Amino acid sequence: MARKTFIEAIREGLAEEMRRDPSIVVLGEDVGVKGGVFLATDGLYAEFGERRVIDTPLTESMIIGTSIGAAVNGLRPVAEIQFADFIFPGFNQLVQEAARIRYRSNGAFGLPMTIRAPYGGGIHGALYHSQSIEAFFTHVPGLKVVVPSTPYDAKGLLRSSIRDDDPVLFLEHKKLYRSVRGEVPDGEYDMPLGRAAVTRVGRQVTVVAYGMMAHYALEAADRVEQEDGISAEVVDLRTLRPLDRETLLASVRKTGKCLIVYEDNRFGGYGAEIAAIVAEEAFDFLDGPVTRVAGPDVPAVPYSHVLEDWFMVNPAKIADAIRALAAY
Amino acid sequence: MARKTFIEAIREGLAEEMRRDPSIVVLGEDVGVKGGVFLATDGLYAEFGERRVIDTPLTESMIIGTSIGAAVNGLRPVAEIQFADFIFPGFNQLVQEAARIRYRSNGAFGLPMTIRAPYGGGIHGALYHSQSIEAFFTHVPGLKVVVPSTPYDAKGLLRSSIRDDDPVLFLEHKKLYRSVRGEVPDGEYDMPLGRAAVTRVGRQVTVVAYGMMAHYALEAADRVEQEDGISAEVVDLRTLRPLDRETLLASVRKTGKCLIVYEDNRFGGYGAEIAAIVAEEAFDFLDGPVTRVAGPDVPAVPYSHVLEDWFMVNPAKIADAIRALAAY
Amino acid sequence: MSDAVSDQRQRHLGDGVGLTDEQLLGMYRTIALARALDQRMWVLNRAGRAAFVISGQGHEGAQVGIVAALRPGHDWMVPYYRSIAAVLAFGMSPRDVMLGQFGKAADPSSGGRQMPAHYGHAGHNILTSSSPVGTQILHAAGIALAARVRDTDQVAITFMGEGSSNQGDVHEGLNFAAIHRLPLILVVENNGYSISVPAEKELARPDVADRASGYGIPGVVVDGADVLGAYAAARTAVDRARAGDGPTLIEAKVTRLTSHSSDDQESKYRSPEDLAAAKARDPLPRFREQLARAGVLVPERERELADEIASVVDDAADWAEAQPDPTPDSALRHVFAEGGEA
Amino acid sequence: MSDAVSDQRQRHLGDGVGLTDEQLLGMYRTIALARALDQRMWVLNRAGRAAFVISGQGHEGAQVGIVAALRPGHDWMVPYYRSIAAVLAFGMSPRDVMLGQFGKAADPSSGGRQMPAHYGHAGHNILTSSSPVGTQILHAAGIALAARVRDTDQVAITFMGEGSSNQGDVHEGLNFAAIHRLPLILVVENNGYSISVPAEKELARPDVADRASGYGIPGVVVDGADVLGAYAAARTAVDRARAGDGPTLIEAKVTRLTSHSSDDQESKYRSPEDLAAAKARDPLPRFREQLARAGVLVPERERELADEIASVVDDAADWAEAQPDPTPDSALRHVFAEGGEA
Ligand SMILES: Cc1ncc(C[n+]2csc(CCOP(=O)(O)OP(=O)(O)O)c2C)c(N)n1
Ligand SMILES: Cc1ncc(C[n+]2csc(CCOP(=O)(O)OP(=O)(O)O)c2C)c(N)n1
Ligand SMILES: [Mg+2]
Ligand SMILES: [Mg+2]
Repeated sequence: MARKTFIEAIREGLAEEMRRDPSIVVLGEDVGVKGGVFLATDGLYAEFGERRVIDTPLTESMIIGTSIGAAVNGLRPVAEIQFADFIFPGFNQLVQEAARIRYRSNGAFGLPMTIRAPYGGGIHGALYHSQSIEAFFTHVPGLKVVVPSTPYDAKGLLRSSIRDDDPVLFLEHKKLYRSVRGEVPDGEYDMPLGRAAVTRVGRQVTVVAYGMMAHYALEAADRVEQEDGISAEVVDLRTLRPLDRETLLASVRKTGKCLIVYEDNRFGGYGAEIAAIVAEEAFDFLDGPVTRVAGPDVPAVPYSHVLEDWFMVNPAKIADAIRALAAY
Repeated sequence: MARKTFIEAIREGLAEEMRRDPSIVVLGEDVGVKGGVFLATDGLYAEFGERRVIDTPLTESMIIGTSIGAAVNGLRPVAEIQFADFIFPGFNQLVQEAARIRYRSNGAFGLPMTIRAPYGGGIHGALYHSQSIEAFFTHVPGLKVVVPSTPYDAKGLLRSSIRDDDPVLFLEHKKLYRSVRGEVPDGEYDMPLGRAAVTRVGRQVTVVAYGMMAHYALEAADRVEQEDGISAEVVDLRTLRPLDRETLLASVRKTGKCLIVYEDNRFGGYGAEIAAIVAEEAFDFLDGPVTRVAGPDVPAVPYSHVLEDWFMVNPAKIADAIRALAAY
Repeated sequence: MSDAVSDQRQRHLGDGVGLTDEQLLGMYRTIALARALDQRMWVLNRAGRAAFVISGQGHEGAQVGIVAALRPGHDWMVPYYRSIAAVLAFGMSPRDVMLGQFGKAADPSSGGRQMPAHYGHAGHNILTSSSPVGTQILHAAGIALAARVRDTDQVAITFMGEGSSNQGDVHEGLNFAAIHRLPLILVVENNGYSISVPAEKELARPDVADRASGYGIPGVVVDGADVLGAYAAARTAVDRARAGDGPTLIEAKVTRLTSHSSDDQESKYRSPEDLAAAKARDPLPRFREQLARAGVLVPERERELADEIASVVDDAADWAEAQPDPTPDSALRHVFAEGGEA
Repeated sequence: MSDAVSDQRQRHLGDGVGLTDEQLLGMYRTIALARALDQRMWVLNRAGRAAFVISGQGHEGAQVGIVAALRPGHDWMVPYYRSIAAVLAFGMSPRDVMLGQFGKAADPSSGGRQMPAHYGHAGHNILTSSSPVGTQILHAAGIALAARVRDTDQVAITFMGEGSSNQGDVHEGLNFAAIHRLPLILVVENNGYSISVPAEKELARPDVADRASGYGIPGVVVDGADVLGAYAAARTAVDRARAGDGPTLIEAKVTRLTSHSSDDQESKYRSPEDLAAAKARDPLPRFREQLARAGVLVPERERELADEIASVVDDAADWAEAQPDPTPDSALRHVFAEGGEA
């Protein structure tokens, strides 16, 4: 089993699925000859040609809207939104159309389509190349939202997303693309959507995270173990919707304390729903308040390093929150 | 002081502000001669003419985007989105542009603009004329979101929204337009944004609601008082962002129990943030789980009466939840 | 008139566009049927038995003329809320339409989940349509893209009003389809109003079709009351599409014979003269006279058709109204593929 | 050459478009200054002192020619990330530009909050620009609407690339501005690429300007290397706008002399021939020779300007780099109006 980077795992997953299933097409801005601005589709144009790897005009609503039509007529589109921040011109197509077509047609039509979007900050991308967009879409019934944190999960969950018969928003943290390496089997392995993973076993505090934050949570957990002897458990949600309530609640019921970590703005972020579920369904087990570490409530990540560092959640901020909760 | 319907209060508030401030313009679909599909702008075209009451093309992104430009160059636009469900083609303009212009320009530019949008179900409008959209926008720093429940609040808060120097999304529940009457003073009265109201004083359970649900919450509270002798307090948030944390938390700390009611889909709805705040900041005062009554997690309100009734939150569902929480 | 004479007249009329008399009569029947069904909806609405009506009245001639150039069951249609005649011509039945009007469980468009006139039918390649206007052009462009990639020789046609044609999606869709010369036809049914907003406040030019040249595609204006003219324009567009020559924008100048919907009062914004002029552009009597003059529609046949349509409408309305409503427990279904995780 | 002779030549060149020699020289200076500043950014980037660069190189001639027709301090500009020459011509200083390049606290565009080249300056009526492309046309249309409602006689001009012109907002903005004949000018700087995607995959026609007729407005194509041609087109557009005759779409055929940005490697998708052809369309040497031939730019003056620009660039870069970064405590400011509730 070879060690690969996150982006290599994505690229390999795409290529293997396209070889297996001729109905899969890739479309998006610069996904062809250039291979995408992050090279996620590098080599696909050469291997599969311009009929299956389509450089679209600079129009996100069109990318999502035509993916809907293509999915209805026998294709399995995998669209790339160049940066998650640029999905919003296509918001109406994704939320009002893609998410609702199966329901509004009473099951007559379904959409096997996947939308990949690089998200997240800490890469000096400023307000419009750093956003976390999951909260807007995890609120929408009819969409599935996946956020892998390791190369192994990325390849496995991308395959499951592509094979899924409903629209899946697949979010890839830009900072993980080249900074993280891990074991990735060649070929297929089973990794269903909707399963969280306990990536670190602990007794005192449950730390819930996903994406880049799943790594920072582990770092923070190690730090508080070494420095303070605090035993923290880490749950990597991996799929935000459908949510794996069982794994989440089992961990919190065990530790009695829950810290939720997300990079997005705090108010109304995805972690709010996790907090609400835990507060309602694990109430009798809680020995401390459900707490959150999240991005501040300013519009988005600023460019200046000084301001970006101020904005970003990091292992130190998480460790402090674990300590505070453990001491509660 | 005359008794007026909700829609009369809106119309009166608009007209009075336009008379006072010539920089206010109204724009939207059918807002001119027709006076809007709900007649919120009826009479304004006749009084203020086509320069200040603008029938736009059927293009929401344009309505919001040009409001941004108009606000930058000396006007105070009040845009109408015909149904809240149709705001999504303008999502990018509202969230990426309007909400971020002050921050990204480091305060150099600001946007005194208001967007009015009729929202909510129970009026047989089906998937696309029944939506509650607040969760998408209360998550966005840089936007203010207001949801009045009475004619008095509607006129007062609309005036404050129009006079506010930042973008305000003003949501009006369609079912309130003609079903609710109340005292509305002629002329001005003070009603700042960001203040919740305790609309019913109680001891055992705090019920948090807004818009149409603020009425249903009161109905349910009366019912459980009469039928079960349960004393419920009702907090009408009125402004969802900025949130009046003090009033919210003071009530929950007093009653020790919190039920949050919203009409939107449950998962990731606005009430999740309220639950998260209460679970974290009132933990030591809670005698029961923070619970929610909300819309089911299907894409949107179906058309058939049978299905619509199944979907909608109503006083009976709220009363049952109050009983369950009171008995906890 | 003698059969010999009428035969000549028939050949005369049909030959111009390559349609047989039976085809012409079939088109007339669909137009008249759509009109009668639509009028019944208003009757039901006034009687308090149908909560909401939105009409195709005045648009039927263009719709039926255009759809006659397509291959039902093979090609794809993405309709809009005035497409009653188009979907009937493409395979939906009057009962199907009335099931949607009453929001019944068996409604093939949505099982009673969507408002009336939100047509869709998987069995007839009619894609489910939503309320937000303009979005459908991208769905049709995507269907056309799949037809190209999969070499299915299918054409995708979609319909919308002129007000909706101003939505950004229409620009993005025409540009993409034109770049790839996709088999797409956009029909803009221009009735001069976007609810209450007159054309001059929706559009900077009288003809939406003028926008086509910016994408290097044909933009054709047809008189929506000229059924055969609409057919001829569509015939050319379909041939171009199948030949790989790309999309066509067909603008049909139609007339809206009703208020925007049962919730609208058009007298508030339309003058009596304007309303009278609208009535004068009704495609139904015009096509009837055209066929009669050509001897294709002889009086007996016209009476037979009228009787048949009346009973079909009675049957559709009465039968559909008697069908069961959806059950509450069905409301949770079809959020995701059955068996798929929710 | 004698002053008398050169005087004639000057009148000769200037008269055609109504610009004085000093104006012509000022335009040349702005183009050369923008180029020198831009090149310095790349030097700083390679030296690891500037994280990100996105260029106006190749676009400067069209920008300066067009902006010369406007009234700085009165009219409004909504720029894009290649507008370095346009914003300099409209009043921003080299120090302003470099403050943004380094993301410093005093950056007038954003106080170091946005990426470099996201220009804006309230003092010069340059509206803050974002990254999502195409949105700015609606802001410019709204500014033009306010100018109309308030009778300010202002013109709003906005700039974008040809790839961005495919966004739905552009359709909606042109339609609205055309209906109301607003004083709006849309400049499309067509450099043939949307990052790596060549024009033929972005557009169905060679000229974006072809879309103008669909809105009933003029669509003018100018050679972006012909500074005076660009000026003349803008002059006409500005006069139309002030006269209440409505918007104009000006398409400038420009050349992109750098990779899309410092994160891009254009050699992966552009052939050596293509890159050589691009170089040959550089507006700077062309304008220099044009002015020299006309005797407007005499050798001494050219040397003086070169020296002055070099020192201005040194000053801007060195001074800006030495300015303080924003402080963390400033990050919470300006979410809402100060004093406004947050
Ligand atoms: C995005 C969106 N905005 C607003 C509406 C409300 N609405 C429904 S139909 C309509 C007018 C449509 O006019 P037009 O496109 O000309 O079609 P017509 O009804 O005249 O056939 C409007 C504004 C909508 N359905 N979708
Ligand atoms: C809505 C949106 N989608 C994608 C991007 C990423 N992006 C930035 S510039 C660019 C290409 C723009 O090409 P063009 O409009 O031709 O302008 P040019 O850079 O060639 O001057 C893209 C795709 C973006 N900024 N905004
Ligand atoms: Mg119309
Ligand atoms: Mg370009």
